[in-house]
Amino acid sequence: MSELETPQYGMLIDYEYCTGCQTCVVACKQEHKHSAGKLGGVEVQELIHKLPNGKLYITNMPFFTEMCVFCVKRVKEGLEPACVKHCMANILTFGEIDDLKKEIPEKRKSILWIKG
Amino acid sequence: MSELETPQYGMLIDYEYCTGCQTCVVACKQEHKHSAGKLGGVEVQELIHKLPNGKLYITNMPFFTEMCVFCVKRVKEGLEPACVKHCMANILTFGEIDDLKKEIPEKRKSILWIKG
Amino acid sequence: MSNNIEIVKTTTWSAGPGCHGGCGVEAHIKNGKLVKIEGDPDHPWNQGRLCARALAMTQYIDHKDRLKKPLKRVGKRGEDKFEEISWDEAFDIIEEKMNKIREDFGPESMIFSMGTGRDIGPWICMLAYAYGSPNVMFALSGNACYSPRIAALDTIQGDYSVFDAAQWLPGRYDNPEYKVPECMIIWGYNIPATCPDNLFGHWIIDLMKKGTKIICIDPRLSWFASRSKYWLQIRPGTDAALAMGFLHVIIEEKLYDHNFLKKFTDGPRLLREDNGKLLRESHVVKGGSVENFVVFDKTSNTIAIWDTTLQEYKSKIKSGKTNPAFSGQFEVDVLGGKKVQCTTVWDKFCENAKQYSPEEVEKITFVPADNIIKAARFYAKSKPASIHWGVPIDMTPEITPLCHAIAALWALTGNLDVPGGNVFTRSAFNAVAYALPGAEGVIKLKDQDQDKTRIGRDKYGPFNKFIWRCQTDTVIDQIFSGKPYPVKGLWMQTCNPLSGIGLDPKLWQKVLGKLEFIVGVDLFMTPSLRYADIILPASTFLEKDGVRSWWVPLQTINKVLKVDDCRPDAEINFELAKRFDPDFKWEKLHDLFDDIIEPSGMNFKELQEKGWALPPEGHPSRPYHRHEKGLLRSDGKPGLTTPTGKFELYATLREEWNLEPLPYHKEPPFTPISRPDLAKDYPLILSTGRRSPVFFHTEHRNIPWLRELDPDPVVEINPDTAKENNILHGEWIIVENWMGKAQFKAKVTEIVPPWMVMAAHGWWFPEEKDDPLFKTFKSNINMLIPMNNQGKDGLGAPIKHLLCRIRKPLSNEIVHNEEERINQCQN
Amino acid sequence: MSNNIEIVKTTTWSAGPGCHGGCGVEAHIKNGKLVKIEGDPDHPWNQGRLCARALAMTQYIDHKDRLKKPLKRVGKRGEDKFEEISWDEAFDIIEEKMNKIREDFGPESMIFSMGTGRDIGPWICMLAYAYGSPNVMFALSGNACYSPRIAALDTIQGDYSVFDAAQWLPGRYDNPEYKVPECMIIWGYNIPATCPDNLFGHWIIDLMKKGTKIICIDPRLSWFASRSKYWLQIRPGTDAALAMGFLHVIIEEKLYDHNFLKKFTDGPRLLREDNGKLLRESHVVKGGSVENFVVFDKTSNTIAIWDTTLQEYKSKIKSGKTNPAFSGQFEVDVLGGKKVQCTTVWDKFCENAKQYSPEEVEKITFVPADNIIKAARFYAKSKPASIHWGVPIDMTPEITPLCHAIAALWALTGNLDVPGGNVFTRSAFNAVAYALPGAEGVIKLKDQDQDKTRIGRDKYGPFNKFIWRCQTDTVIDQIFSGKPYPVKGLWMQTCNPLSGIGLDPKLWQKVLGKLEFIVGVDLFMTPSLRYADIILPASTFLEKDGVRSWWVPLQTINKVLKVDDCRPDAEINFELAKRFDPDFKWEKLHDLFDDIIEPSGMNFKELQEKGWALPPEGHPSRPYHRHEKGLLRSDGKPGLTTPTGKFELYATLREEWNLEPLPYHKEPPFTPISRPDLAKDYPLILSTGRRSPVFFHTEHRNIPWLRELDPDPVVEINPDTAKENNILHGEWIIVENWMGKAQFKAKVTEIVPPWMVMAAHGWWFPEEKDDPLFKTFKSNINMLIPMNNQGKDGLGAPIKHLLCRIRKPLSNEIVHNEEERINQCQN
Repeated sequence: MSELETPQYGMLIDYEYCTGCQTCVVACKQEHKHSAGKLGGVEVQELIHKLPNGKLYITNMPFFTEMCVFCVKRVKEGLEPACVKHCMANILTFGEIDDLKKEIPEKRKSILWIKG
Repeated sequence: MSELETPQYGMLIDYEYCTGCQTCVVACKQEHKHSAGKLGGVEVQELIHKLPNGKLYITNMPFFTEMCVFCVKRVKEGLEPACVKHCMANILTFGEIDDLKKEIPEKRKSILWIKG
Repeated sequence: MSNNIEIVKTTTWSAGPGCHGGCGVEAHIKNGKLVKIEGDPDHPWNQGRLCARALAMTQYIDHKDRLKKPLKRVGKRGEDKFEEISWDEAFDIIEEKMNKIREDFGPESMIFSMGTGRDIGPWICMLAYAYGSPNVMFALSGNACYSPRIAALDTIQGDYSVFDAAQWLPGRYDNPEYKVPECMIIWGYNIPATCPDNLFGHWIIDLMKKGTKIICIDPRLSWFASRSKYWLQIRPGTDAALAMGFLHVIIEEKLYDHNFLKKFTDGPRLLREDNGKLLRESHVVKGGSVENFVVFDKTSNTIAIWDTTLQEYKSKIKSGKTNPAFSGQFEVDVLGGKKVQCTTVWDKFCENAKQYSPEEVEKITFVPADNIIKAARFYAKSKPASIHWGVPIDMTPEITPLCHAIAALWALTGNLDVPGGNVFTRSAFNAVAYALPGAEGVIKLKDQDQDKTRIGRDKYGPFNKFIWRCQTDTVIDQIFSGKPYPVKGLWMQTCNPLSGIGLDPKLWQKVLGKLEFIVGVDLFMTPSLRYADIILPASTFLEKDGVRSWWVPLQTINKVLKVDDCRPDAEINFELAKRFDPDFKWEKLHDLFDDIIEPSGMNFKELQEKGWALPPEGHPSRPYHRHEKGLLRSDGKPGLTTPTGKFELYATLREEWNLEPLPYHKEPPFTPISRPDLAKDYPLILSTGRRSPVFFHTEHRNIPWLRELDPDPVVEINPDTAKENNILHGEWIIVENWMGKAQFKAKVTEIVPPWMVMAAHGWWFPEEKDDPLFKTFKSNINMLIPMNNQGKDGLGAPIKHLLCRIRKPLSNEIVHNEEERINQCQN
Repeated sequence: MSNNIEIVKTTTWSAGPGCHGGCGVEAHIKNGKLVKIEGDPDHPWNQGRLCARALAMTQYIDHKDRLKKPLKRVGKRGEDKFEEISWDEAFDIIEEKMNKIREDFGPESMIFSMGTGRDIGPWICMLAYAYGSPNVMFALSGNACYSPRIAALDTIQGDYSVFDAAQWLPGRYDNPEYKVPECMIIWGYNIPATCPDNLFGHWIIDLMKKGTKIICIDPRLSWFASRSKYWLQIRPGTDAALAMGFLHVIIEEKLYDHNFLKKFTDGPRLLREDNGKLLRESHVVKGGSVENFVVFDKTSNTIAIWDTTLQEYKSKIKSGKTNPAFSGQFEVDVLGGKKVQCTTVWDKFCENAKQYSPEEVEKITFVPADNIIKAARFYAKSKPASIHWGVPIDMTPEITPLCHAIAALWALTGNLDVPGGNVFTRSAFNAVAYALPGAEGVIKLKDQDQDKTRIGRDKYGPFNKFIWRCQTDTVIDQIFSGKPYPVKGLWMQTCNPLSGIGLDPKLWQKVLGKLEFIVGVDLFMTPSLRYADIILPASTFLEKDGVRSWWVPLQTINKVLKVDDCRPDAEINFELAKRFDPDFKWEKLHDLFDDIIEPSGMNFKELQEKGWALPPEGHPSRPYHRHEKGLLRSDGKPGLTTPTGKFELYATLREEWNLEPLPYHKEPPFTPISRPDLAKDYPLILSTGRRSPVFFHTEHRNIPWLRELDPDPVVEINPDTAKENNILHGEWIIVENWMGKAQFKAKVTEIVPPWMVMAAHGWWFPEEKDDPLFKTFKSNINMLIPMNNQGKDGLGAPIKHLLCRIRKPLSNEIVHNEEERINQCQN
């Protein structure tokens, strides 16, 4: 825990709208040439919950694994990480935490994955 | 997406150290009197990944469901959310995003769950 | 660019992602090889996004199993014995064999078959027509994908329509002309499978983020369903009843748009009670036109004639405007001195809807009446509101009445061609690259007489009016009967009936065994190709030029690389077309492209430089309010392009075809209601074809990044049902009925109701290289679905609502080669 | 407080969370009811945290199934026929029946049995001793939980030691005296199960966050294993070989602490080569003491005598300091004129270690030699480093040699009683609430002669020296043999041998059927209680006062509420103790508490006001470096509290007991190596007792919030093994061997190796109320584990390394009542 001198990067995930389309998964595999059958930088979890009103609720959640390097090479070139660029539902935003704060969706939970 | 006037609350999760002890789950059920068999505010996902070095890697991840209200009543009374207070591994920190930024762990990914 | 990487922009369309295309992409090329593909951020369609299938292109392009040389069969049909030949030799053999068939039996004895349309449509038509055969076949029973919906809307409203996500407008959602719908009904469609009928699936997510609330109609809890304001968990095959229930509520509560009803529908037309048909001018006026209709004019208190040609009333009274009655009982004098009792179309329509009370509809559909009422009100009161329907709409025999009922919903609520509603859609600039039902492009039979032999054309009305294909079930019958003429050859291009598009695949196996000459064109060896005499290796979208005008925008596909000896479908077919037709119109393929896009005022080169183009304001291929502005009809009059110029609550063409002209629900052929006898042994509703985001029908099982995400054929089973049948999650089980059986991996999940199972489709096992048919019958759910259950208009098939049972396998009944699959998945 | 809620602080200890306690809690009480429980933020132990089991207390306290009245059996043993009686009647019956046994057979004919110790230990001893019986029994075969480790360390190093997480220091980790270990070996312990032997499990997480790197020794991929620098995936039962392998590396590479070796070990003592035993002063000097030992003094070049009483050398040469040789061959004249060849303990120790080369150890343990070397180096070079071991260490017959080898690791690397190392641990202030092996508290047999009848005492050395319990397997034998005296009655307090602590539970069923009088004391009806004659309802920790001094701190447990007629164990036993012993020392329970904590200088009331207390600096019950400072021994001399004052690489007590005095590995009794004959039919290693964070042994299956998190008895199976046995994830299967079988739900997971399965323990089904034994034999893994495989010192049992096979069940072999379970889980 320290005040970092470098900017604090994060990935804001508006997971409420994650449809589970798996684009991020393959975008990452392509970008980093991860083989199939091997762990890539992101995978999508599907959670099914029963809400108190009896409705089933599906939540898809991109999970950034140990392999995720936040596409450091792309970011250095001024590009977005591959998953962010291609996310079909546009739920991923990469950037510095201070900038991302402004993008936090109202009235629903979201996740800021932090690079640390 | 808007500039909120109220503070932006979040839950910083240093999930690298989540042991899967289920304390948060039961703490939440007790606090909110959620019945067993019904969705509570948090559950712990266990993910097992194979890293490139062949090692299996277990990640436990508290997931805050639609039922989580960030213990609004406790927070109003100046208390921490029940899960934060009881987390055996002390991986949860609740607060305003600006404050939490200072607590971001170095050199490992963490999650900021944002109330929105 | 850095590292000598060249970035080339193009547009996806088919082989590769496999889909209906439209996404702008940037191909990263190094030394002529694709090293990466990304979404084109400037492209208005996908705005930089790209799906898993497109992103896996590097694994597709250079896949070790791609067909790279023409092959000639040297073994038996269905055996894996082929030898490589040159393109010249392949073309020579094809020319010789097909010329022989043409000489001996006529060109119509050769069928030109495709899988789902995509970019193959124009080129297969081009070849068939150059050869002289009208028999272009979409190989699915009842042609039950997309064409039926288009034909139905052509019948009822003249033009097709789709939900509006501002895809016609520069700046998309930010364009001030646009309105975000308050409500959208998602009718049988699951977004993670990405893109429906030439629309970008995630546009709906864009809209949800902007506030659109969803009503989801689906028997299965899709992600959409769980995010919807109302999820109507419908029993498969009862959609028409639900739509009628919606109409019931909307009519009862007078939630319809009176203005649209009055100005643009056939509501006031008189219907004869003696025969249930429309009263026509010819019935009441000697020499009157059969195409003109009769209303009761409240101003003159007598009948008035709707002049279809002039698109106005011929009032008997000169003074005063015709004010047709929408409701009432009228006695009209008809020729021959008879009086007939008449009512209005609107009264009849309402009377029919009245039978579908929410309570009645609940009994039929399993959807709680209360939810029907709430959802119908919410849809009707939202302005604008739109409906998006998926392929389950086509996949029922009574598809046209169903479309009719749904179309009446958007029409009567005033959501037709309004911003954010369901808008009429045409090929951009009316440049028809692919002649969908109702459309006409530059690729035509030279002589319309040749069309007379088209199989099914005379049997089924829509096939004579809109649909330029043969009726598939009828073709199969004719192959066996030889009546009225023999079928001898099959051109089978990107089409794999044994694994996906063919219902009752064992029947298809017989078909492929029976034909005398089969040419297969594809990118990988498939089970069906093993029956071909000649196999030609085709190209992905990155290896070819093309044009796409499926709705908007008008786009070029640009060749960015070449792979071995593979050739684009269009080039293959162009080459052969020239051989078969000495008068073939075009010299070079690009000349044809120029012709296709000529209505845009650009040639191929110009368009290619722009990349894409949207039709300008005021163009008939751009919304909105075109029926009010007179932009739809060739005569420039306000109104629609139906035969009578109105939205037809009573379909005149259906009357002509001796089919029910008003919408209704009819129980499909194989449900627990229609066949309680079968339901005794097969108590579960079998729904098929849940889409996977990583597969397009039978494709991509051999692409490692994709296969690993959805490795096995899955049947979804409710936990209660699984328990009752002693079936565990993850277990290989048997799904079977009177037609046959197939093996699936059980996915036990609450997302399906206890009374239904949902089976994946399109499965074969490219990794099973030792089996000539790649074990394609093992997990092929079509083994349980019969052909020949198309509706009365030749359309639709019961693909989403059969009957089955599930059970644990007997010992040794299950065959599964997991090692091969794992090898397949890895790279 | 708001809402009339009173917050009362207390300490967890047993019933409720069920564990070994120590957490400070705040009970929220409203109208005498518990409405919430939270961790006490001020408490140094848990620092506000609290585990799932403690947090579920509101569901425990007022559980509808709690025993609330004394019960008297009115049916047959094992039947569910009881009637409520008053406490007075219950006590009267017990008094009468137990007095009769005492009169007829002697007090030793009554066994006083507990489950795992916890807070029940002192009170059950109090009652047994007041009654006059020495036979207090911990009901696990080989007493294989904790006591063996303590007895082993008592043997080798005099005091027990644990890893240091600054638990003795005010301010904990921030205290400047403390050092965070660089390395910690976690030897057979899984943290999510929360708290090991009177330590708070998540302290290790605190340390990891502060930089401690982990070496994890576990056959199963625990979360720890996946976070460790080195994970040594050991074959169960070969831990001693691995420890010897570590010693091998450390000795070969001279990574040991020369100073500790020299000053505090018995390394230079001479060993006779003729009989392998220590050379004693009595061997070389007429009238010499058998308790003094001989070294070779390099200064005088002759032998010197270690005077155990004085803790110094008696040198023959006055001038010069004794400089004992640690290595060499020496010929020594012994009495009787004989010469014997001698070597040093250190040479012998090294020679033994030499046999355990990493390559040899790899063969035995399956741990790659390279990893053994790297891990050993890392441990040895880290300063400080500590080791935490779990109960698997006890659960093998050759437990003492194993502990010996591990203890040698921390000793030889200089990590004993240093900050952040393994520190000697004693009851805080030496106030002994619970007499663990080696300790002596205020609760004693009045007459030590009474101890002579303690079962197993004369058979097994440690039971005569440190362990004040009977040897469990021997008790069971005696119950059937009646030799040397009959066993007639059983006091069974919070002990459920049919479901958890009893190996071979069908044998235990016979035991319970055979005894003449059984009293059961518990909180819920259990399968074992169904055999009791009288059942007494006990209390949770919230319903009682108590004191806890298990290591640090010294704490009180404070009564915060009362539930019906339930009474605290201590009160029940106190009441009866007074009835059985007319001279019972204490009037009120609080007088006893005062006596217990008297060494702290406080009485109960004073301590209760403080809440907890840590021993001050310089107190013998507080680290560090006490062996250097002379704080351990009663004589105030530097050194340890072993019989000889040294860390004994060669255990003198083991020599006395005719057991191997040096550490070694011996293959356990039922492994593929020791029993290839059995392994033919039962090829898998069966390891049992994976901990669940939501259960404590057999407890909590009836607490809805907890049961829902771990609903079924689970056996973990590697995917390859599952496939080989045609077993699916989630399937109910049979685990069986020559002893019996049990049914488990298969959890197919890579976290276990293919050659081992891991089965949960402690399962019974409180929801199966129709079965008098709550289906306790159905999924009880102990059905597969025999009794009577304790080690040569009476300790240890093969609980972690048996043999089994797994298979799909026959039809109807599986019984599972999911509905009842679901009801149980819900509330």
